[in-house]
Amino acid sequence: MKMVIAIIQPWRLEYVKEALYAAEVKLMTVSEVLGHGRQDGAPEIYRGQKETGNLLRKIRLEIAVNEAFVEPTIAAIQKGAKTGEVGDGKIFVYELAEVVRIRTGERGGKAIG
Amino acid sequence: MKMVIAIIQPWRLEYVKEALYAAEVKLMTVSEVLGHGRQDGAPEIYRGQKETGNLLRKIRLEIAVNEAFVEPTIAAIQKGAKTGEVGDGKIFVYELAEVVRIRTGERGGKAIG
Amino acid sequence: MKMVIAIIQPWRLEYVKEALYAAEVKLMTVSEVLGHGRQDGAPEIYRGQKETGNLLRKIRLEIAVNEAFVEPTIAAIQKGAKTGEVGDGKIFVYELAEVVRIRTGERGGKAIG
Amino acid sequence: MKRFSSFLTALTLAVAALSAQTAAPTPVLSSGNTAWLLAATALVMFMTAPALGLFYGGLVRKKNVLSVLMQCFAALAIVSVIWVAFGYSLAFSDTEIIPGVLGDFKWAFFNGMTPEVLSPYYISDATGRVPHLVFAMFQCMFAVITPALIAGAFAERMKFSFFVLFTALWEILIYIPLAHMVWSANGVLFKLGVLDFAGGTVVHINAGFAALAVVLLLGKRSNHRTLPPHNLAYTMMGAAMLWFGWFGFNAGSSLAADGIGASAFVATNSAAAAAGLVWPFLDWLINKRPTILGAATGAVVGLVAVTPAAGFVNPAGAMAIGAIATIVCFFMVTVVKEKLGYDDALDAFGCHGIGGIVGALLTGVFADPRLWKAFGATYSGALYGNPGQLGIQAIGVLVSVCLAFFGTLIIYKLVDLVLRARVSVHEEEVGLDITQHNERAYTVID
Amino acid sequence: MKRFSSFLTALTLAVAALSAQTAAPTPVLSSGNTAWLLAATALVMFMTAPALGLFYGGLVRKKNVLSVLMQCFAALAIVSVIWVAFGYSLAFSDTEIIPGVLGDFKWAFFNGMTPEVLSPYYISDATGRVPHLVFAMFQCMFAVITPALIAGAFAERMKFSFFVLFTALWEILIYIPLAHMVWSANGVLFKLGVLDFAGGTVVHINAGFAALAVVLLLGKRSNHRTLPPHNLAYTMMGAAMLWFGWFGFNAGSSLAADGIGASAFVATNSAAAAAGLVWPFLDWLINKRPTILGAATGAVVGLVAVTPAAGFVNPAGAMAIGAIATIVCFFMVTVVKEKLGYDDALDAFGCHGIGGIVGALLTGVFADPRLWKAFGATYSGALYGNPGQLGIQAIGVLVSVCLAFFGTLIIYKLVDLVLRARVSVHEEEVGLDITQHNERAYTVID
Amino acid sequence: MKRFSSFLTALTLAVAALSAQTAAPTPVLSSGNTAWLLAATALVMFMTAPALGLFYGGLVRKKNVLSVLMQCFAALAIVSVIWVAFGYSLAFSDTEIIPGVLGDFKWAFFNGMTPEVLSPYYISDATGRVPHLVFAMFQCMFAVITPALIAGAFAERMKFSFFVLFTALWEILIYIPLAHMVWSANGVLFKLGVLDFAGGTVVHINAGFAALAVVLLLGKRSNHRTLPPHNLAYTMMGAAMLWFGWFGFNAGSSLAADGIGASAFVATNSAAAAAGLVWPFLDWLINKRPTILGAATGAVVGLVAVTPAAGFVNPAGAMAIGAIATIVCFFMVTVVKEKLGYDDALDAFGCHGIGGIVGALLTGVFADPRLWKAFGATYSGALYGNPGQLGIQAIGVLVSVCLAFFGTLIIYKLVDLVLRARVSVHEEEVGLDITQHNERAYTVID
Ligand SMILES: Nc1ncnc2c1ncn2[C@@H]1O[C@H](COP(=O)(O)OP(=O)(O)O)[C@@H](O)[C@H]1O
Ligand SMILES: Nc1ncnc2c1ncn2[C@@H]1O[C@H](COP(=O)(O)OP(=O)(O)O)[C@@H](O)[C@H]1O
Ligand SMILES: Nc1ncnc2c1ncn2[C@@H]1O[C@H](COP(=O)(O)OP(=O)(O)O)[C@@H](O)[C@H]1O
Repeated sequence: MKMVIAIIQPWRLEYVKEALYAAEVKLMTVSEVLGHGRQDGAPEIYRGQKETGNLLRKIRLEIAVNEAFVEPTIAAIQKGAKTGEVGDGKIFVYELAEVVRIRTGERGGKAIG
Repeated sequence: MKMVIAIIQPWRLEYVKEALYAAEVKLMTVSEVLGHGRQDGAPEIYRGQKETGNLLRKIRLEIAVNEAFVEPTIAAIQKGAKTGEVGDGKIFVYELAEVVRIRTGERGGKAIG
Repeated sequence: MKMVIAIIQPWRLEYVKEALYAAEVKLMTVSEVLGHGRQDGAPEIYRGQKETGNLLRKIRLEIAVNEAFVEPTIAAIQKGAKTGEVGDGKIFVYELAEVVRIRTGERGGKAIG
Repeated sequence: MKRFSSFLTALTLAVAALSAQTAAPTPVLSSGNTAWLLAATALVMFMTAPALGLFYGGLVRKKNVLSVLMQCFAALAIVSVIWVAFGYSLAFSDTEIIPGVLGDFKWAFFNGMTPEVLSPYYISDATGRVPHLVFAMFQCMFAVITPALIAGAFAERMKFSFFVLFTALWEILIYIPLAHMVWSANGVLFKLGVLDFAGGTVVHINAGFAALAVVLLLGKRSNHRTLPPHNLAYTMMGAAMLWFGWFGFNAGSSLAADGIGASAFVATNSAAAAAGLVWPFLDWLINKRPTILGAATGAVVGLVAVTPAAGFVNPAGAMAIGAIATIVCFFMVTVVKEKLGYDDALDAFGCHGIGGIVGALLTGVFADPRLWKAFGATYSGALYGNPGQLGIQAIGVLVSVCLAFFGTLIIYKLVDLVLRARVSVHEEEVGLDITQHNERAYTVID
Repeated sequence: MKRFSSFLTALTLAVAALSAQTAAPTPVLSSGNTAWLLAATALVMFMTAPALGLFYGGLVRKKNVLSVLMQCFAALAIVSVIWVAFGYSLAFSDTEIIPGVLGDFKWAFFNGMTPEVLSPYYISDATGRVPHLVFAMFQCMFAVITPALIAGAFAERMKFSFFVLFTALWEILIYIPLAHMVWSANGVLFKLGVLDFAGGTVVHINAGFAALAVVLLLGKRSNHRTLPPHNLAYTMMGAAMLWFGWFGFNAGSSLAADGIGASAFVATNSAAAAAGLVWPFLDWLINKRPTILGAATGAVVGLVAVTPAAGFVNPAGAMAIGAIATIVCFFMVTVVKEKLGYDDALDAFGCHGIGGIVGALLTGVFADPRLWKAFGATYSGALYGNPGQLGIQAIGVLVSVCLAFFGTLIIYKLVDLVLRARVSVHEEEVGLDITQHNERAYTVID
Repeated sequence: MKRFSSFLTALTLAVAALSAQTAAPTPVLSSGNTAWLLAATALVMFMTAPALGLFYGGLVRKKNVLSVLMQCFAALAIVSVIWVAFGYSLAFSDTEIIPGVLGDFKWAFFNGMTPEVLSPYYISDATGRVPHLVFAMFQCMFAVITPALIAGAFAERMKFSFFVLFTALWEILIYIPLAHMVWSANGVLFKLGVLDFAGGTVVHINAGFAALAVVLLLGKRSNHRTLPPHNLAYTMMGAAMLWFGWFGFNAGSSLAADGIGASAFVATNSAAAAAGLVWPFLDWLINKRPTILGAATGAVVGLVAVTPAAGFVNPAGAMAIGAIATIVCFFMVTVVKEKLGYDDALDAFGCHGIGGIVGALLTGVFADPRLWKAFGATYSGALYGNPGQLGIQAIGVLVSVCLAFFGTLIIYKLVDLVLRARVSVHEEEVGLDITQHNERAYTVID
């Protein structure tokens, strides 16, 4: 079992969700984060002063999947999130030791979906 | 050392915290996330139109524990979060390679608590 | 490849960012979390009643790095975040199985930076 | 048409003289008085929504903020309809169904109150009148805010359907009779001689003790512990807007743009200012930090306490009333409430009930006879050689406390026969916004 | 100076009599009327910003809230400048460039309108006048809010540069001529005898159908699905503030602090209250929960619908108008809009266009002749034996619908020659706040 | 009682004629003027809280928003108490402790100012007076907002205890004497003949240069870099509310609901509108995007600049003043401030100090003699053949700049002997809300 974490542009979320649904990946956890990457982004200007913070708004997706779904999930995220511009984001994957469905107590691969 | 991540219903947080304290697990990091799971949830209706977003509010817990505490932690979360309804949430566990307490520089199992 | 997660005091973020830049670690993802640790924190008082929630505001950093950068990253975070007071926070490190740069499709160590 | 002397309870005796004196000139429309009362009516409307909504809404948890805003808004809508339909007539008609207690339907749907008809009621200006319609609308906004104030006590746990039915019935069975008793020329309490310039009894004591009655029956919130307000900026905004609107409430209660209105304006501001300093000062002494919530709460307590006194006290008296009421309420809210353990969520009882009593009693102490001298009347408190007034004030307080408290117990039980008052524990946990209205106040991402 | 009889379309015939009657006394400054109209002008200003800004701003997504607030604020600034420079003169001058359709530049920059000059316009009080400057400013705020109302329809997708140019041209080419036709003594519509107390045609029908024209040309938002409002507390605040400001809008339209103003005040509050109850009640029936957004929307619809009727109907009539308009608008917004598929983002057409029509027609039904009797005029609706009025109202509606709709189509196309109206899909996705203004409303952490 | 001619500095000479002319009719209460001034007083109160609080509060970081709101609210409470106790008397009494500089305690606690006593002060209407109490309260709200304006400069780093003591002392030692010198009939600056309709010197220049003095002594915020405002919707709301309240500030300053008040109302709106367009236009030119913060800032600068001019300039003049002041302030805030490196956090100096100076000087250019002609007085600026006025205005500016700047330096140093002004770096990092008040504005989850 793997956990796939993706950091994407906020406005690509709809596209990514669509692509994931198409790949039969339907469960996910989403949050709002700030990212510092290679993307510069025109600084906002307040009363003529350039804002010097350099954290851009991003969306973070957390998707737990069984092995067979790892590559389709990555592919779907890429499909939905890619625009070719700097700032498109990254995908991080790590090994999950255990998954538990709270409602039933099921564990492992069965609990993931 | 393991990291236990739990996604739970927001209003179960108090119960989960209580159960964790009872299990002597007292350190945790909490955040607000949106989840798309099996739970459908009645859509909200604004000016007669059904809202079509399908992300529900959830709480995400992040708890680092030593091996011996993994199962008690899972059990405590289950105890606090379980209502038997769809949407109760999931627990994800993964291996931690290292833990550092910033204040003291301690590492590993000693740093976790 | 490793993922370094740090929970720090909100007002140390600027210092940590500076220290990370100095260590040539420039990419990161940041979010606001609530933490329950050893730190007690004077409870807030509303209309004379002590607030009984015990979750303190923290900042969570997520930094993916190649092996060679793990210790410099930890050191930089410690440098920026440490005040010696309880509540300084923790660093958690775990193994990354894969990293993908969405824009280019690059994978692994090349995708991380 | 029978000429009313004045609607102020306080004016019972004095008014005889006043009417005699001013009997000669025929009342005419005063565009100046009307201009002020139109503005004042808008200001009092502003107090219920958005002001009170924000003040209360900021104090609850995110998941309940809309339910609180909705209660304020719904009170405005429901009571406005009742008031126009028959409420005003029952409360202020000079012909009565129950003598001294309840008017009749003569002015139902403002029947006969065509635009040119002048208000039979006046306070300080017998000659320069406002249209009857304006007086009726000004009173409407008082009738509106009273049940909205109660909502602070039972926040975060009442079913909306119960709220609607309760509010309508409470308005008809408690507010309207009390208003008639206190403000109508035939009212039983009117004849007592209680001084109440702008509604300390009918609005604040009434709402405060109704609040207490409701929470005693309704019980605590299921997870009753101190939670931080979800948006203190709203609360601060709301408090400032209440202060702003209160100028209409108190200074409008002279029904004239004259010196008495001005004096009530000064008293209002002075009491609010003094009280807004005292509460954070007590915070500072006792809890080490002067709080913003304390400043906002103090200001509101000061405004409550000065309401019955506004047109009768000098600025120093007003400050004293604000300061003393704040000390008492601080003690009630921070010590007594915890001891007794009732869950007055946003301190509707602690601020309006207690603040209202302190203000009503102290009006009997600080009423300064010099204020009305040029207007041909005398209102003196204990400090100016008329200790008897304090006794009269105490009777007024007692009667309204009893009416409000026991009356509300009965109404609650009545509505309870039809509808369950409380949401389920699960609904409470999920929050009233979703469970009662299927809406959320804020998005997380969008 | 030529004496105007009155600016109300409704007064065409009646006014002859009225003027005759009141010809004798020389008009003098009434400080009371002036006091109320100054306050009312401030109240109407308050409606555009912050009230409308908050009402609309709360309904859009976080990334677009500033663009909406900016549109309201910019409308206030742009129209104020145009109005003073030449707008007022073109709209209200009694000498004309195009007879019956457009005034001239005689009062450009308020030329000749020194402080002591009295308003040539009056409604219910012929003798007690306000300064001409006050009348001009009161009208300014009506001219300001109208284009701001339209902005609700095209929210979340229009370029700011287009908005600026469009608003300026629309104001000059649509609003000003319509105002002249309807409100000036020589206006072609003025002579029809349409009853419109406070601007149902010029403001609401006009804005509503302009909104429809714009969205038909502009197209839907690229991701057109129902999204939750980002902050319903703002929307609620905004609705309450609109209600508050509307007292100035409607009760100020008598241009006097008198019984007619008072009557308009009562009608305004009654309609808003009834409508604010009906919409959530329909929600309850149809969607199982009474919503806060429904209460806020209903109240606004009630206020829109009562605008033309305010000074002509009794409280029961006002409630009926509010309730009926709400039922119609509820149906438009929840059923028809979806069926037809136009993207009226915040229901500017559904609430103002449709609500305005219902109100205008019902004014012809509920106008109660007893109201103006003492003021020497008679305005009767079908219910009071004058069915013809309904026909006149229908003509008024038709003319203003056509003018607004087709005129706006032309203006849009005109501006479209110079500037693209829509932001790109990418800009829409990123949000207008960043792409149009390079600012964000809220920080995430700071 | 000695009859005052008028409190306006501007009226020194003209007023002799005016008083003579109007000596005959006995002053009487004007309910119309009183109605407007009561409303105007409420409006000016509204400017400090919630308006200024929101305007400023939105601009700071989340962790400091309450501290800013608290400073506005505390200024309201503290100054109100001081004003009633002795401030009004020291500022406006006609008998003096220091001739030409400071009144005495004759009106302490509004002694002798019973409700029927008329205001000895008037501007454009000598006969129709308001109660003395109303005049005193109207002035109170000016005294309240001035120290609150300063708070914008030292936001995010001052200890609350220092703020309290500083505000009280500054009010007594700077504001009150300056008000006496400028507004009292015996005041030394009054006799200079400086034109200042509504408080350009006493309020805005005064607050602006006090702000500069404080930040020079206090130093920069420890992490002094440009941070995004935490809630621009609040700032926009606040700006709109300030605009709304400013109608009371400026149009109320005629102390009458008449043409002069109306003219000030028009000028106020015109200047704000022009300025609210110019700033975002400069943004557009220089930084590629018209900003909302620019529109809000511009509007406020326009309102500041027109304050001294409001009753003296025609609408075109008002627009010119608004536009010119905005260009100057834009340059100060975006270029000069950065160059010089002082940390005027929310631009209290840049907007109020500089905008106030530009407005004061331009009043000497654009004052239009036609405005007061019918009122028996003449106020002409350079544009109307009276270049000398510009010189007089410059002297007025210089004197108030020096008084404010050096006086504030001294007060600051004085308070600094007792209390440290700055919070520690750690407290600044954690935020003032928690460290000064032990509260947070917003919850994260609840
Ligand atoms: N090494 C990393 N560790 C943590 N987060 C990262 C890392 N690299 C990128 N991110 C996240 O991904 C986002 C997009 O990265 P960016 O470098 O801007 O895009 P691109 O990969 O297209 O160059 C960043 O804003 C940041 O949130
Ligand atoms: N595979 C997954 N990956 C990431 N998050 C998940 C996954 N499955 C569930 N979640 C999270 O857990 C929440 C609850 O899951 P849900 O399926 O509704 O409950 P249940 O497990 O009771 O059927 C979801 O809203 C989502 O946030
Ligand atoms: N075992 C843990 N699991 C998850 N989060 C933790 C854990 N320990 C600490 N944290 C996070 O780190 C923050 C700081 O920890 P705390 O114990 O207060 O500091 P210190 O390590 O200096 O004693 C906590 O508020 C919490 O968010």
